[in-house]
Amino acid sequence: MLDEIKLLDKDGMRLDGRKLDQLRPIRMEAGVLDNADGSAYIEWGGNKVIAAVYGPREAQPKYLQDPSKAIVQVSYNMAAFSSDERVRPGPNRRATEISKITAEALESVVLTGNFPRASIDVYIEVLEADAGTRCAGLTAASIAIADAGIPMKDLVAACAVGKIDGQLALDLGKKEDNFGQADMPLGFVPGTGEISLLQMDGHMTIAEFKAAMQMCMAACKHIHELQRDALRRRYAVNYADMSEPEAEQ
Amino acid sequence: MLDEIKLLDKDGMRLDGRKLDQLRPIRMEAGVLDNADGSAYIEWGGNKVIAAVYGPREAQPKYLQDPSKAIVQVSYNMAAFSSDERVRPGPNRRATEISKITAEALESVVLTGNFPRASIDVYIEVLEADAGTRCAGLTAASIAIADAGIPMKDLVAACAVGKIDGQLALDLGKKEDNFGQADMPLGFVPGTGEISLLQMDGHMTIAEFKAAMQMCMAACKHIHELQRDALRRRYAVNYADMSEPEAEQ
Amino acid sequence: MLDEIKLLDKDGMRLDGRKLDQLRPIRMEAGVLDNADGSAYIEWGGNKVIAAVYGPREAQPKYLQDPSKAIVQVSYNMAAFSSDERVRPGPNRRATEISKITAEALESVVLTGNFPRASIDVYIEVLEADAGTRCAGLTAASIAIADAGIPMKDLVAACAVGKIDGQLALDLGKKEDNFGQADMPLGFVPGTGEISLLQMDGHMTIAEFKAAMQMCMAACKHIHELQRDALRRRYAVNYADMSEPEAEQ
Amino acid sequence: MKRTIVPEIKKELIYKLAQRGCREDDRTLDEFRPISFETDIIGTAEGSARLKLGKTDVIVGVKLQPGEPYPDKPDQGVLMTGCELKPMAHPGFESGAPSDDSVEIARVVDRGIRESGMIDMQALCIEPGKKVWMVFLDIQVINYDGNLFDAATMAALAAMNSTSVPASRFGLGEDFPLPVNAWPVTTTFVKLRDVLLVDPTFTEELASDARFTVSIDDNGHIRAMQKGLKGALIYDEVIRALDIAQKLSLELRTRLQTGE
Amino acid sequence: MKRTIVPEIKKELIYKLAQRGCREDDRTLDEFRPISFETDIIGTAEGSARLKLGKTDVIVGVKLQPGEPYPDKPDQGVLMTGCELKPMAHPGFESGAPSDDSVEIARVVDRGIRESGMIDMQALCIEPGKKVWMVFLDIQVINYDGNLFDAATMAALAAMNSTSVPASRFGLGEDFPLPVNAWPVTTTFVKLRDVLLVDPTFTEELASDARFTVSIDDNGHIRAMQKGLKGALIYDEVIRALDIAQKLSLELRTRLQTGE
Amino acid sequence: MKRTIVPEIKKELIYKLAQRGCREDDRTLDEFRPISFETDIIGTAEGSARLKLGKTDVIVGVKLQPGEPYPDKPDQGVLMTGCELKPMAHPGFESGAPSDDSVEIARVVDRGIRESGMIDMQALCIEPGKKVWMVFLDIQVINYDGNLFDAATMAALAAMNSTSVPASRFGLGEDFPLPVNAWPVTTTFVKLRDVLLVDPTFTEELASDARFTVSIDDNGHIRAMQKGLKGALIYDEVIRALDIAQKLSLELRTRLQTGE
Repeated sequence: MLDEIKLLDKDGMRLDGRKLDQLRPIRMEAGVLDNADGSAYIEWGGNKVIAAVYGPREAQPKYLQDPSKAIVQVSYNMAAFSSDERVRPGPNRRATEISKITAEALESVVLTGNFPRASIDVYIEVLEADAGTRCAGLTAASIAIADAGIPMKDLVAACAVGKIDGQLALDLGKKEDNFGQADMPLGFVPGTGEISLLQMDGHMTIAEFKAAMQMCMAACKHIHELQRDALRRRYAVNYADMSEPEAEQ
Repeated sequence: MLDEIKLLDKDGMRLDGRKLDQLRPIRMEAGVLDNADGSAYIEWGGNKVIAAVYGPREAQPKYLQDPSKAIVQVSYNMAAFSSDERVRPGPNRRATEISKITAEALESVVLTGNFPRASIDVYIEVLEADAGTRCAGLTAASIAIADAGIPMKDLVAACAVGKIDGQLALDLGKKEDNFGQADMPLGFVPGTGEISLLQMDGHMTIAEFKAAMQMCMAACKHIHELQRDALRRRYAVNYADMSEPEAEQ
Repeated sequence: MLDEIKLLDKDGMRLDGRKLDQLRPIRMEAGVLDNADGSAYIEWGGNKVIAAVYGPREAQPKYLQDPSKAIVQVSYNMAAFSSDERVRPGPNRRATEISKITAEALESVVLTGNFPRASIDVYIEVLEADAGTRCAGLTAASIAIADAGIPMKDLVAACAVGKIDGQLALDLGKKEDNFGQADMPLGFVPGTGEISLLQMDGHMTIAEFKAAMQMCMAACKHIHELQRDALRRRYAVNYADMSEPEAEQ
Repeated sequence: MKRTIVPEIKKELIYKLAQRGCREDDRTLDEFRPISFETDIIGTAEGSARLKLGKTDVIVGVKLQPGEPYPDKPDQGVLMTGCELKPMAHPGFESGAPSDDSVEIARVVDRGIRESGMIDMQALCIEPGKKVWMVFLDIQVINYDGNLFDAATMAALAAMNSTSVPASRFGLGEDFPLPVNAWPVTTTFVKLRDVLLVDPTFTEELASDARFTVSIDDNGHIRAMQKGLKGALIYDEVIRALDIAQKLSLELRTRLQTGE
Repeated sequence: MKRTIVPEIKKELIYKLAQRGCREDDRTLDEFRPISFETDIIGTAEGSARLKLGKTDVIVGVKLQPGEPYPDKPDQGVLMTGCELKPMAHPGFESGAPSDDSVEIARVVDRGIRESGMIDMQALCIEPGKKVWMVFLDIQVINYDGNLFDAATMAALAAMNSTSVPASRFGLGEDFPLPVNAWPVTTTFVKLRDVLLVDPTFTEELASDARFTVSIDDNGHIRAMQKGLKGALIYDEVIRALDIAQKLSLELRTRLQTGE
Repeated sequence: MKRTIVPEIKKELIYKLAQRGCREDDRTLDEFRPISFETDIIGTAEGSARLKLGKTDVIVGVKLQPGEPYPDKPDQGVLMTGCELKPMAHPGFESGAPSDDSVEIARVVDRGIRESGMIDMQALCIEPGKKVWMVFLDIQVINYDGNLFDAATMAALAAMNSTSVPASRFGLGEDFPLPVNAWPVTTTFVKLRDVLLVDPTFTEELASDARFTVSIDDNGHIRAMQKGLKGALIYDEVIRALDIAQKLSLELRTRLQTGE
């Protein structure tokens, strides 16, 4: 990672005018697709991600079935047009890894024991990518699972923290990710204090790591609020939908 | 499509000396392969196509089985040496589409209800290609299914009509296809008046379309005669084969 | 094959100082892997090959099962770093052929009738290649099957004989293989006199072939001795392991 | 897609309704579902659109980059159309390689665009025989409720029309709008026994015997056709469909062009 | 291919016949089935042949185009041999990627041609280290009744011998015949317990323990060998087979060269 | 890999032992299994190592060849890390395309090396923007008994450190040692309910809820982390793990560097 590009101005402000501990604008919506059992859409800075959930349904092929609980399968995919360079359709190693760790992160909160032999299938489609898609995807998938009515201990909220020009900074943008010194995506479960996803690459001292975690866990708590809001709005809308006809009677 | 190349001479004759409503020479033969349940070979202008049918046999894998009727599966393939440029072995999008529409065209005439859970597997191999292979393939496949003794409402006969130098022309050759203004393959069932395959690309007015259809349906009736001749010859030969030894007794 | 490079000096000695009927140094070891049911490692000139055997175990998928006997499945693979040019991972036509003929060679000695519906799975990994890997692989696989305790008529020993500068020569090295006039790998079963693998390419008269076979069968007998030694050492070591604690009691 | 069974009684119901000129969602036989679309929704794409046709929901993105022309068309840009029917969009869609359904859709949409001369391909030549613009049109279905042919075509038109050729990014002069010459609109019919319906829902597709798609250009001429499914059509039905398509295409084109 | 079961009683019958020097189709043990072939049957190929060996029916097409040589053979053309055992040819053949059977056939045919120096590969060099002729030899089996090794090799020889190098099409001078120097003919045996048969039918192959193919050149020398199947041979059997192959190859070569 | 079932009673046993600070193989919770390794074992590789961590047995080979740099890093060599979990190594591993387990291992090993600046990638530039050294690091697991992350990383370090850049073979001057600047060592933990263990065996992995890998550089700083498996960690556990990893990494690095 190169340090030659200045990512902070003399007042410590970032390229896009954010403070070090400030998130990019985030907008979430639950229940955006008709066929899926649950779904969510998230816009997070320049990221646009949609998540759909089908299930619990019988796991196929049968050898995948676990007689004691449901499995969670995630397919993370970048749309062909989601990046400056066109993305060739089909799986690649990056997507395979993200799908795997996202599934593991979700499996830690879903009450899989309720659904033996079932599969909960999560599809994450990145429509536009601008650094942080795995966190956006996990955050949206979490909402989509709740939207599908699948019982969970709590929602997973995800966010990354990184290091730019030697300073810890929340929620890196694309340039910050390319030219910064570290990036650390975190999946956090505020209700239980659990870390369900954690990766890091770059360079951090232990002290920096501790500070980064505090910054990131606080941000996840905020994101968690946004997730709950999205579900509340979804529920409220449905409630309105249902009640109006009744009012007319 | 470019119009710069003249495809009609001043007398309205085509590059290969044909009139506008004239077919290329066609030769068909039924029962050309030993192992297949039915087979046919067709030479049509520069096209050489062989079709083989296996079935009705149990559809495999089982999830393909339809409890109410047989399925028809078609695999259309161009041999590596069938074109000026060597064709790379393996499926491609063009072959996938032709296989699909050919299967659908055949399924409209085969009495699939007679064979629940079965599959009728049709293999079309283009040995030499010279425009019009999908029509040649469908025409041959139709004979091969009949040769296999599989009951059908009627044979499908196929032919294309196109537009060259602004005129409707039957059964385009390779240059006419490349430099003409439209191509429209038709699969027609003379016995029922049904259209079982229809595609078009290029440019036609509605009036032209009507005229094109008349020209092409008439040609299909002729091709249908050739198909029946091929089956009659096949049957006659077998009959002769069987009867001669008897005569010797 | 080019003859321009001299492969024999004026005293009839080969590039690496060997005589025409001399093998490269060979070292074999049985039981080198912990998980596999049987395994063997062989160094043969510059070749380093490891073989592992799992089975007899239920053949999967089920349609592979033979109700009358076990099947032998071989997967021969060159490691990415086993050659001067990096080898791209994944199957290729050469590996497919070698896997097939090696499986057939082994199947001729294994008492497959003892294990209906089972599979004996052999994995041959070439870690370093220097001409003759298929013979090294078959020789090692043979030991590994014996190490797995699977009953065999006898061990298959394998070796190649070739022709360099017009002379028959045993066990060609890489340069000899590239610039010689023939190469003939042989899989031989000394106990029964059976030939279980035989290939040849290049040029040999019938008389040369006969001489080549004699030379090669003699070498295989020697290799067979080395195989038995490797198994004896393996057995002895285990025996020592077991007996020593007893001695202490 | 996976075999989906529609009970015979449901098929019968849809047919009985159609015989009387009615449909489950109260449309007439010749009526499209509500259409809404937005363009320029994907910042990383040179052009994009999201289009809803009833509950069918399609996103199309257009990417351009310089590349080599085909040897037989050295002075023309290259159009590559892809379609993915991902399991997100419908429980019947499966993961993995493109299905033959998705191949057919991509190829029919592609033909409609290509054969109508919608895009001025010669204006996409950078250096004859060496370098031309490659246009990647990718169709992403996010919710499927029938009639992808028309939904994908309309979304593709809207996306193409919003596309800017990124010349400056590649040091090839100033950006310019993708040269759109024509608006080839498709209309898709399904046939239930002897009745034709336009713009079928998923359930109507399952209940139908044959499908017929026609692409009509700005002059009311035919640019592409595709018959599908296991049943057959008769000549009169095709003529009737062309007639209806000519009328509907006018209306659809206007809506796409005016964005309403 | 899919496992095909031959009843033990059938195997026993074939063996019993063979012990007495007889076969189901009345051939002797050392006799090939009738061979017929035609060349120049595919207009789009630079060379082609269709050959029938009994009911085994094989088409071989040869295509040539300029390409890059292998780095270690900068002055030689490149031969690429492919074989497809398509489900058309036999109910046991499956769709999809080439099976290991088809790989083995392609490689054995290729070795026979390559190792015999049949084609003068140096005459296929256009510009050393840069451009040579790539020869694509594609074997298409359309009906399978055993002994593809020999049928495919003979069809390949006939096709190669009818091949014209399409130099003028690529602006590389005048077309010229593919330089054929030698006629390496293979003979394939199967072993049933202690009996050897040449040119096995499909049923004989299924009943057999081992297979042995040898390629013999114009001088009666060995150019390639391949042992196959799960049984073994003994030395004397190989010697006997070589002896028979030497005789038969003379006859087969003459038939191929004279076209009779 | 295939689903492997560990009986609940076995899991319970491992946990009960761990609660008391014990393990089945008599290690403490913070103790690695015996490590042994050899380098320069593969003559055809530019660098190689075989490393045993208990019964886990890994071979790493390094190949170099000139190639094109990435456009966004025109003056840097390229590192490509592959990992194959072949059925040879464990009955649960399957043939075919790399599993998601093997992809994760390759990517985590790659990140540890890449992010630590272990290799001086700029020293692997031959001609900026045109030609750089491509480093292919291939991990071959031959026996699997848990903790491939650490075993593969250590084997990779040993192999890289023994690597000679084959410049002379490609006419690019004299060979030189691969420039190794740092030794990023990973330590992997698994969590069983509330207990952390380092360097898990296969059985311990199966009994565990979560996995955590951290790469520590020569200065005791974090270079990469990866949480895995279906359970979660809490903050205090991560801090505790980092603490232990800092200590263990010192020891592991010394053993790798001194070869003891």
